[in-house]
Amino acid sequence: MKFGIIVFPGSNCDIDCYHVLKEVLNQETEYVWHDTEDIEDFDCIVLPGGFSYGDYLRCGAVAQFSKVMDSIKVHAAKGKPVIGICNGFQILTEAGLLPGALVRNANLKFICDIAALKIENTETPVTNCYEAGEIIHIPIAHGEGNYVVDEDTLEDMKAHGQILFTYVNNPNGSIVDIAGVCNKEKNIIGLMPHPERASEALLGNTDGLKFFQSIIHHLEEGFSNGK
Amino acid sequence: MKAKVYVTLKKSIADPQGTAIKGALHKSGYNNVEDVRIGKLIELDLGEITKEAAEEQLKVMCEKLLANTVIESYQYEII
Amino acid sequence: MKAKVYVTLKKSIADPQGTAIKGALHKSGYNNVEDVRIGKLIELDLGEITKEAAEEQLKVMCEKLLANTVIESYQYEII
Amino acid sequence: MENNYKAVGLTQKEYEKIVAVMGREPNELELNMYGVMWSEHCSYKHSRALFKHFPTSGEKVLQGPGENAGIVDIGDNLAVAMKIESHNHPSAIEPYQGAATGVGGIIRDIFAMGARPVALLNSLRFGDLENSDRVKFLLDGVVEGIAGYGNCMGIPTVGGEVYFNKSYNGNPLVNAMCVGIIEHDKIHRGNASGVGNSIMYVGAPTGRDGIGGASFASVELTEESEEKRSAVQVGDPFMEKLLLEACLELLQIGCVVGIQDLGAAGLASACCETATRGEGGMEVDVAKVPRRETGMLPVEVMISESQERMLLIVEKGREEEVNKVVEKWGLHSVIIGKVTDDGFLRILEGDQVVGEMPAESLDSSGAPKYYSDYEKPAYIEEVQNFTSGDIEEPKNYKEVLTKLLTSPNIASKEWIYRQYDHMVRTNTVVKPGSDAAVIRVKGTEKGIALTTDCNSRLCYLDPREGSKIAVTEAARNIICSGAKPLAITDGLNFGSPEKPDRFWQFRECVLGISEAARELDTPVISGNVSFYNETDQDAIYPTPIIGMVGVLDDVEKAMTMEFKNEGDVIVLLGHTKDEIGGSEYISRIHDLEKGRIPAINFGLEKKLHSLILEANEKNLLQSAHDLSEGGLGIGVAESCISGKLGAKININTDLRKDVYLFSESQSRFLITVKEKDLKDLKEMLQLREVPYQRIGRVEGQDLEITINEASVICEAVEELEAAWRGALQCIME
Ligand SMILES: Nc1ncnc2c1ncn2[C@@H]1O[C@H](COP(=O)(O)OP(=O)(O)O)[C@@H](O)[C@H]1O
Ligand SMILES: [Mg+2]
Repeated sequence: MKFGIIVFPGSNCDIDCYHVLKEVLNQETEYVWHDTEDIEDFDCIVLPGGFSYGDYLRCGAVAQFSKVMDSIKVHAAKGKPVIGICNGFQILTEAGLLPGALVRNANLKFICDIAALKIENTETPVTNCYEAGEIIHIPIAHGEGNYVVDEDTLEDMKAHGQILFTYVNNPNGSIVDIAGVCNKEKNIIGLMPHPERASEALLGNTDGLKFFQSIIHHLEEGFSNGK
Repeated sequence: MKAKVYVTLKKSIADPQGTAIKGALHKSGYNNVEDVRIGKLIELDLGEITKEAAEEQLKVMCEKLLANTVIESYQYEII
Repeated sequence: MKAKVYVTLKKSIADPQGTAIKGALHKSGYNNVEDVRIGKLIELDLGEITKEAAEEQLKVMCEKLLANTVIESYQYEII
Repeated sequence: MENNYKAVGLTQKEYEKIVAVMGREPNELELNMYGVMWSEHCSYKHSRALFKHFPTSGEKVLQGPGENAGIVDIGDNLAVAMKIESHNHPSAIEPYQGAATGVGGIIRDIFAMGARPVALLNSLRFGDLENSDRVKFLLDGVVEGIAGYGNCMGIPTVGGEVYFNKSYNGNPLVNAMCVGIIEHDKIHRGNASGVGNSIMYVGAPTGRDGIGGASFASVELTEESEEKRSAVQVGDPFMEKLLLEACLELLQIGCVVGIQDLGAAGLASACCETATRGEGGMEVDVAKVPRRETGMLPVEVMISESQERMLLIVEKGREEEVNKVVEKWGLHSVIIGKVTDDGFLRILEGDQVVGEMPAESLDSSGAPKYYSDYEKPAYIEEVQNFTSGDIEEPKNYKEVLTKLLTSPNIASKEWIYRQYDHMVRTNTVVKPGSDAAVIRVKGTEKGIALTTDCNSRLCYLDPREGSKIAVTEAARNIICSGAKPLAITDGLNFGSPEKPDRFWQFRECVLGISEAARELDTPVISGNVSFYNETDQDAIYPTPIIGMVGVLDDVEKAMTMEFKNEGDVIVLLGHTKDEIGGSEYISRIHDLEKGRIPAINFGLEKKLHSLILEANEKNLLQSAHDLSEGGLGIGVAESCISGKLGAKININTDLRKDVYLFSESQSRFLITVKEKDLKDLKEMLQLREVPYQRIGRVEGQDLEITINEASVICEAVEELEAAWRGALQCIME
């Protein structure tokens, strides 16, 4: 399995994702500079958190034009997983790869805390190791994590099981407490919480580990099925 | 050619910042204020191009970058 | 009475956001763009008051709350 | 010309000194450069003479004061770079940008040494929060500014402190501290060495930022220029992030011989400092300096304080390598000059020399040094006239406890640190909310502990003893996390050094810090001085902020203050005495800021430190918390609240109940231990002759305090928590 972590100017959770995948889970992992075109090699692409291009204008607005984004679209079209965490999620919505948008937290403040999340759908590349309805605790750190989407799309998302994580105590005003979603095909995933920050006992909590283990499991399954 | 672009949140999207400012204005005694919405004003200097070219560029810039049309509307003005 | 308030950074104040957007536009091929500055557009519904009252209120609101006059300038328009 | 010296903030004597070193009258550019370089901020002319008292060296010190940051060894070829810096005046004018650019500046100091910044802290002081909208506005803006910058940089803000006192009504304090990690052999310094090497400029273009105010001679400036100058600098954390990554990458490839950030006094300061630390001279061409604005004068370019800029001294012939790395990060670098050895800082505009000064004469070695007069202020005697008998014992202790818990000085600071990303980089082992923060050092088993401390009320009542307390409190916080204190960076915030009573406070504090730092073996390796924090009416309380770092050899052994398990035994180490002078208790409850402050006994203090570290080493401790503001009463409540557990406390004492509960006697720790470990611990305590008292047990969901058989407080921890946690937010929203 080979993971590629995209580095945009201003990414800063790239090293955190790398650490978990490479050091904690022993996966083959590489950083991918934002102007890279060839990402054929990678089984899974991670768009990490941070402040790509300073998050100026809107979070993720400028990063969507990076060269690598075109390749990511191709990668995704093949059904390979693309995971956007925090700023990565914002980039995916800006790029139109995921529905909805992320706007300022309802309290207008940046929030760094640990959020309780409910697993809403276990049949996805990032949740298959969790139990349905399981409550996990994952750090959040964002100023614009308030998910908005129009009613029709929301209904459609519900119908297709596209809501993956919801907040138990909504911190930011997200519609129907949404913390993470996916596309209809379930291979493009975006979430505001940071599972990479909850993957080592030393940091107080390992609830995020199953997120990454799910991906590995999913990829291995896929390969053993000859896909 | 210079231009101004106005980006505003769509009506259906809540504007917590606007609401907060409305609250602050009420607290300062402006109880008449019924609504406040916060948008962006983007001033561009497009250099030496024709009005038509400017018009064309602005439309694409707005659609692709300056506004997120999922949540925002835009207007522009060439000056 | 409705009003629009335009808040912009003073000329002498650096606008990192504008500079970054200019960079993005250049990268997208709009090399003609010479300058981008980002400001705020604040739309207010002032309720049923006279134009004079609105005028008066806006001035104070801008000075005290809507603009940070240490680094920003403002303009308003009653519509 | 000679009349202009006043306009740049120089005295006639200073002007004469300039004429003497130059052998002629300075031109306008030169005069302005002397003006900013000899300002208090850059030259430390009033404080430098006292710094000789600080212990600054030691076995572990790799870099003492004098560079961009101090560096202390943590073993395994690794070291910690640290520095604190104030941004008080800018934050008073524009809190968001003032605080943000303060953070930006201190981060540059750290990576200018070649260190990777890994943590930020901030120490804040504001006026009377509960009664002033202006103070709320300042707090709100400052916190948002710190968050805005630090979060975007991806450097966790893991700790700090904030206090409110009316002495800061007109002068808020914003001190930011940054800590970096570096390998011993990768340390870089701001040296312009190697004659002929290139001076390169990287980062944001130069505008007229931060030029203005009294230190600028306006006489011969054009009106346009005048109007465009702005005292407010705007931070661009994105640019700084790129600059950080580009610089650290550049330092790896080895073509950079010296690196210096552009901070106060901009190019003027960076050029002359690197020149004097290197070959002695430098030539720069202002025409080559990238600009944001048109029509800038050479002098404006030289002293501009635009943010996010760095100066590199690059091996001749390797400039292209620099360009390549810098461009990868979307930045540009340009050659603006070269290293010389003639001892002059020469400013060119194209091929015309527009200024030429002996470099040494500009920087702090050449700047004047003053031995200011000092005099003990009259208030000192007066405020010490207080005994605990002067106040009445309260009737309702529950009320007192609640009122203390909701004091903005004691209440939870969560409203603040929730806005700071304190977890990014996945190293934060102990998050804000305990005594000291702990971050791990990836690739090793080590951790480093970080804190800032200063009780300025105590420093006001007795600057010498108060500043000793600041140092020991910092050390106690480090100890409570299980780490060994290593070194200090100090942020000295005072009123005008030209007033003998203020200067007395300053001097006393420097002496107090020096003594404590020597006693605790924590040398002062960097710091910052901010004077003139005063308005017409009043000066701030003397505020010598102590930033301290400590090391844990095994980060798994990091300790926190919260009670952990039902049934654990609570032990109080140290002596509790009638020492409520200067306490939060008499301030908050009795509205008095007076009294003799608690005394400190370094012998006992050191005994306690080594005992706690050893007991923790042997895994005997479940929690440790130092007692500071609010004394035992608040200390126990905090440990209950953070552990979500109750406690039964039972005390016998000759002291009055309120005195016992809220005395701020020094050298005390609250620890918990498992019943089964108690015997081992007692043995250690007795062997080392450490005073201790078993005061109770972790139990239930209520905090129950009984003194001399009488119940004093019995309250659900949940209630206490609600009061404590909600107080700041409630005031702010
Ligand atoms: N301005 C701040 N920024 C970040 N953390 C803060 C700030 N103020 C306080 N804290 C955190 O809140 C906790 C309590 O602070 P404080 O009461 O000053 O601790 P102590 O009395 O042990 O020095 C600490 O963990 C501290 O780091
Ligand atoms: Mg403490």
